[in-house]
Amino acid sequence: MSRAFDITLLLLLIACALAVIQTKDLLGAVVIFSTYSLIMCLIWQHRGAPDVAMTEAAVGAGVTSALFLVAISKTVRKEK
Amino acid sequence: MPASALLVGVIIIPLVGAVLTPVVGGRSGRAAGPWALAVMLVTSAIALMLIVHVANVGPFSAYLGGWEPPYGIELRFDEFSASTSVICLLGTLSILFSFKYAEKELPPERIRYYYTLLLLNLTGMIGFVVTGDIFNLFVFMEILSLSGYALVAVSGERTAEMAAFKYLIMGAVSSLMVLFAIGLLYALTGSLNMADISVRLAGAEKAPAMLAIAAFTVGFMVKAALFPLHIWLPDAHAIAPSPVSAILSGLVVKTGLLGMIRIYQIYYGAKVLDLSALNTVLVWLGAISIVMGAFFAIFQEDIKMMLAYSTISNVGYIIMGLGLASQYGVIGAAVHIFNHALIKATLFLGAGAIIYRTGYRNLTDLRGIGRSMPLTTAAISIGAISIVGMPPTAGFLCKWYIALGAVEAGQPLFAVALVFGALFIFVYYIRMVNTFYFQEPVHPEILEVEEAPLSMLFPVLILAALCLIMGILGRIPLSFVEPAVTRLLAPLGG
Amino acid sequence: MNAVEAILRALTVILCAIGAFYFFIGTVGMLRLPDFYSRTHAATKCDTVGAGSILLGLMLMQGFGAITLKLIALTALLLLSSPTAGHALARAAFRTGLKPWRSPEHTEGEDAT
Amino acid sequence: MKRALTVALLVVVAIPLLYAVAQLPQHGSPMTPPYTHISPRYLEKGPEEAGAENIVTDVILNYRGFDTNGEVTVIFTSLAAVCAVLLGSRKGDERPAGEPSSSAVPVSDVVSFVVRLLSPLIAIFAVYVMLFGHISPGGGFQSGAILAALVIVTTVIVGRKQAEALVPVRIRRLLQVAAPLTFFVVGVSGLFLFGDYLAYPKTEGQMWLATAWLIVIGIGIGVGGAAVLASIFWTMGDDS
Repeated sequence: MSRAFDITLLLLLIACALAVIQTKDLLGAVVIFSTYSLIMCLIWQHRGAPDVAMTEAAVGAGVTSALFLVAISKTVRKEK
Repeated sequence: MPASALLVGVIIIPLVGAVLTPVVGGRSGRAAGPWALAVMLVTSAIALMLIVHVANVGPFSAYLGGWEPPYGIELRFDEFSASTSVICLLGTLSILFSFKYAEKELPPERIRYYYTLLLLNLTGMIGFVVTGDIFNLFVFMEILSLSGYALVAVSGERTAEMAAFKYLIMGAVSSLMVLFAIGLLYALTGSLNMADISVRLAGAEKAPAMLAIAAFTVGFMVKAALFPLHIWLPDAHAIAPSPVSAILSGLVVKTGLLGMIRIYQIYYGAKVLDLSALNTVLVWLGAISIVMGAFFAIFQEDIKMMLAYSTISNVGYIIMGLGLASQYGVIGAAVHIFNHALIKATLFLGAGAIIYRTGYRNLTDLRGIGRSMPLTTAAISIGAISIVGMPPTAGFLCKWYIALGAVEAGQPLFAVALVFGALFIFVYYIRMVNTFYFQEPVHPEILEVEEAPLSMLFPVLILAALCLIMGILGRIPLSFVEPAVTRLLAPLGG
Repeated sequence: MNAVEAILRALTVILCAIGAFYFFIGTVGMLRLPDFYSRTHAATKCDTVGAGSILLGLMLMQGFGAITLKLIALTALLLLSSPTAGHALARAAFRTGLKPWRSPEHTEGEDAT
Repeated sequence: MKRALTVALLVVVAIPLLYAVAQLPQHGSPMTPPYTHISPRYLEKGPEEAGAENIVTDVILNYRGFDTNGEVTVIFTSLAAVCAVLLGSRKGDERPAGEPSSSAVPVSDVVSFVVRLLSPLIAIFAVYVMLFGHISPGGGFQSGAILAALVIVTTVIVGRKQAEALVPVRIRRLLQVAAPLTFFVVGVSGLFLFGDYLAYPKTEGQMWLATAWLIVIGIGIGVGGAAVLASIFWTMGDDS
């Protein structure tokens, strides 16, 4: 059961990574990227690393997304 | 002061100095430059004491937090770490050179952050060469790379930002490679201390160990700009501010090579793999780099672009010396790391002084500059002679040793490549010197230009003098690194 | 005592099933609904009703204790943050000029008038 | 064509990678070197000799404290990089036409109210994470990130001017260097008191002092990290 959960999460992770590359809309890519961080956070927690999970949630899903959004609002939204 | 405290101080003092620069610099940033200079002078003094110590008693360590390795982090100062002194010297001179540059070219808000980044970059390199812990190595590599990217872009021009972006992408990939390799080594040995890894790697699985050294090599070769991975270098080094170019070309590129030496220390010591295949690849790539870098440099109009290509060529020499894995070759390579730093800094700072005064970067525009800026051009000429490898200068002995190493390793073919490369280099430096002295100026105002300001002239002249002195006293560094190279190659039975 | 436990367990199962059902509906809505507003609406349902009832079910399973307190705090946070997020999204979309979707027949009718 | 080449290259790179990784010691097995070499010492002796119940904190702040010292410097470097690249006048700053600078949507009252309601709770949580890093999961980095997120949300709600007014520039500049400076102060006092940089007291009776120092470093990292991240956000959002 736990193994199946792990594998599902890892597959989701890969899917997210591919989706980030494929998305042309940068805003969408940022949203998917924060989803990636969230899944990563779950994996850390599940592997028994709550400290890292917490960092991932706060930095990966929180602060970096905000920074990306500012950067996008300063530049262009669509990838050329 | 015990040596271990000095060893910590040589990292911590510039680090805290860097961190405090924005606070000390004030709103105008005017105090930032002198502050950075003072910090680097103190650091240089410590570095000198360390070198005297290592020459007397041999390699020594400091344990951080009092935890003995492998539980804590170990700093280890050996003969290769003596490049700290070059880092401090070039750092001090580049900061001095930056005074006028920053005043003229940078928006006042950026000045104090410019010096912060310079100091952080130097700190990263010092930490990189003295640490004995492989993850600590990565941390310092991050500091020096991050600050390097920003320093390339600091002038705020569009081209500079593009060059920095290219550098950033390549650098991020290389950092990732190195991190991946560190992870592999940790999975194999359960340790992060270099000496400990070397012991424990002996019984490890071969395939992951091979993958780890491959990843290390690719990662460090991007940093060192070896032939197929050099594409970021010409833009980044040519467009960066001149003092930054001197540091990037003279030192940052060398950290990749020193990292390679560290990895060789681990692997040769463990004797887990036969590295001769990797060495062959490195020698060939080095030879291609030598010829290719020198060849492209001939066609460059932009003086700094030419110097940047010549860096690729010289990295080729060093890699070739390392890859030959013979006593002479490695000694020559290790000392060329040091000498090329001096020479390339002379050239970049000299070119920077000319660009500062005239505003021109192309050789055609700079015709006749030798008449109005005699001292600067004289220094550049000395640098040019050294880099070609003329006998009385710093470049000669190293290249001679590397060529000897090729013969010693039974591959005299590569000595031919080396001579061939030197010929190309000769062609373009002669072209440069010819432009400076013997051609009629395109722009008449070139003849009216004043000699470079003292804070720029002084570093350039000091470095040029060192190029000559190192040529005459060249045996000293050679015999200094010899015990370290002997220790490195001992497991090979050579 | 056994009967109480059994009832509680049954309630938990029912609540969790309701939650799962709402999540399912919400996901289907996300995929099938025609425009931004209706999809936001569907997604917000997942968070509030779906997650809310699952958390309620878990509380019943745990009984009184530190964990239940945490679950209550979690529910409160969820009930506050999720509608707010939905509101902010919809409002931003509306303010920047995204028109709500109309069914084709409806639009035709409008055109006729 | 290009796509096919990319895929082919990926496959060529992936095969040796997979082969080598398959040769690694079984991941997660208790017999592998990472579990048998250094970790047992950390796990067995950490709480008594390093001063924190949370082993992770022991490792990152005590055994390998110098790495963390380097890492906080990396964070500070990123701030210096952002400032060096973005501050000051930019020659030829061009924004593509037709791209609105920022949507002029005023902040909703509902959102504003909820954020105001929640922000004290977030602050309390961040402080809790900061102060109890030596017992429970968490510590300086995490609380710094949470605090920074709080500052960013507040900036969005009340506007940048008002948010920045809470922390005057002079103080902010000191806060930004708080993390490396704390390390420096603790490290140097360790050098003078116990003979090594970043050394903590190791004897039985003085463990409370080691714990106290871990907390001090945690506070330093938390405050410094939050200041750096918030400053990066403000610098990037600069409309000059």
